[in-house]
Amino acid sequence: MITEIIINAFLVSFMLVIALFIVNTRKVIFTILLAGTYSLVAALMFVSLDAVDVAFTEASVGAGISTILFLAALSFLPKEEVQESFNKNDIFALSICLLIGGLLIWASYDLPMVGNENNPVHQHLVSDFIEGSKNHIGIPNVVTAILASYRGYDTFGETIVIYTAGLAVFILLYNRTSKETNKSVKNEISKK
Amino acid sequence: MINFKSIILFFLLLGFWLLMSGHYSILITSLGIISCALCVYLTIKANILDNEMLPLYFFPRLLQYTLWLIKEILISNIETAKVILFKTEDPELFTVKSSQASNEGKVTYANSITLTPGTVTTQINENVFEVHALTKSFGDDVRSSQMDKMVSWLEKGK
Amino acid sequence: MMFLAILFSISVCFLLILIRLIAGKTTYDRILAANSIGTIVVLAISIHGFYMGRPEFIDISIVYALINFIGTVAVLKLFDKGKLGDK
Amino acid sequence: MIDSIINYSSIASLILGILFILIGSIGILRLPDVFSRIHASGMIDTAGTAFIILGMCLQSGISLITAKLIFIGIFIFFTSPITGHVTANLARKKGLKPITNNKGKTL
Repeated sequence: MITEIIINAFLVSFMLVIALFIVNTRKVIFTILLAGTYSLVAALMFVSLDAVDVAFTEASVGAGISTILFLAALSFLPKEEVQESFNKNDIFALSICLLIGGLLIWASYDLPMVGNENNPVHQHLVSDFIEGSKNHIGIPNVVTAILASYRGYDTFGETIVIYTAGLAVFILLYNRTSKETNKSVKNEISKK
Repeated sequence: MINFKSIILFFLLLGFWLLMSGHYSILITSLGIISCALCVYLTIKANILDNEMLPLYFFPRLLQYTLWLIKEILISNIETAKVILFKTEDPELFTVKSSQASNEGKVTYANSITLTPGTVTTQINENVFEVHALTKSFGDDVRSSQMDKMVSWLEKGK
Repeated sequence: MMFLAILFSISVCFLLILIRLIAGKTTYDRILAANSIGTIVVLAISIHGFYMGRPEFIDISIVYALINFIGTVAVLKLFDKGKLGDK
Repeated sequence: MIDSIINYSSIASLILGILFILIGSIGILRLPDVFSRIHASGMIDTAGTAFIILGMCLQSGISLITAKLIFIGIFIFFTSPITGHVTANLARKKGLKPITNNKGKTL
């Protein structure tokens, strides 16, 4: 128990140090490098909290794809961040943020305690899902089974979104002019 | 376009898939076979299935070469550790010639130089490599061109 | 217990390289340090799996090893050409 | 008997790997310029990784995990020289001069 707390404290302090330096650096490419490192420590943190699926997502999306997307976006940006001067409107915005954040934290006291086994969430269905998903569906991962099959009807919209995204990828990848360009390239090569 | 190489690639991918999966029911394994076939199809369509991607003619002598390389890496690791601990670094930059015929052979030679700690290939120009070495003795190791001969030997293993 | 000790020694190495990542004079130093941290974390995730007694989660370190390589090469390519695409 | 031999050799291999990684990180921190630091990073990627993965393989015995570990090792083994070379090549291309013996050492 103590050792787990020590490991988590170590990881959290790493994340804090990296986050402070992310705020501090003015060069955008260093920010991206540090952000990749940050999400890698976050993945380690999720592993130590036993949330393996989340760690998997964090490692592949947070550290991988988003880093590369940031880099691709960076090529359209100036290389250095401009230092912004303090504005009077900022105080207004800051106070609104603090107010709403405080209200949300206050509201969170009404929620049931995290991890309490008497919570309504853990009383019904969950045990059924955990015990039965392997036999009902035949997919070993419970999270995948719930997302893709049990919730198939109430996430019908989500399924449509994913289907549209896949279709868009195929449309982008499908090269409409491929045959003609191939012919023209071949012609050019044969001319040479 | 289905040739010997694509079949070997398919079985390599399938082996990797089975290694990752760990569950061997009919449904899941058939999904794996379909995705491996899709990957091979994309590789053929992208036209990248050539000697550079799958240098099959390296395979017969690959095991012996790897063992030799591991021995070299161990020795130079210990040397590098000594240099780091006792602060005796004395870096130098020099050029060597490589005697490989094919591009794959050159890449293997350059990567082997980089893989042994203490020497890094910094630039490649046709068959002249520019190498950075941590001390003079590492540089002498590369200049003695023993590794060059080993890679040339590996390359001729048809 | 042994795995815990190794985890802590890896954290010390992590800290040492993190100093280089933050203090590094040139960008290449930082990229190199980030890549080394990636390698170390790949090892740390698998050792953590052994420490928890459930080494099935090594898949994460495989994913991370792949991502680390692609990310490093992407950063270097961006630094070289100023963009990621070919055109 | 054999169990304890395997256990002790795995511990020894893990400790050896940690030593190499520690020396490599000290090298990354201490060596004078990028080109020298790549050597230290290469130490982490080759010897450190290889010994730690060997230790974990001995711990887990013959199973799917061992195969996955060996795959990780092979992957790092293949990609480490590529990143090292690309970093060195780029630094060289952008005009970074390595500190060499005829110019004297500076830290």
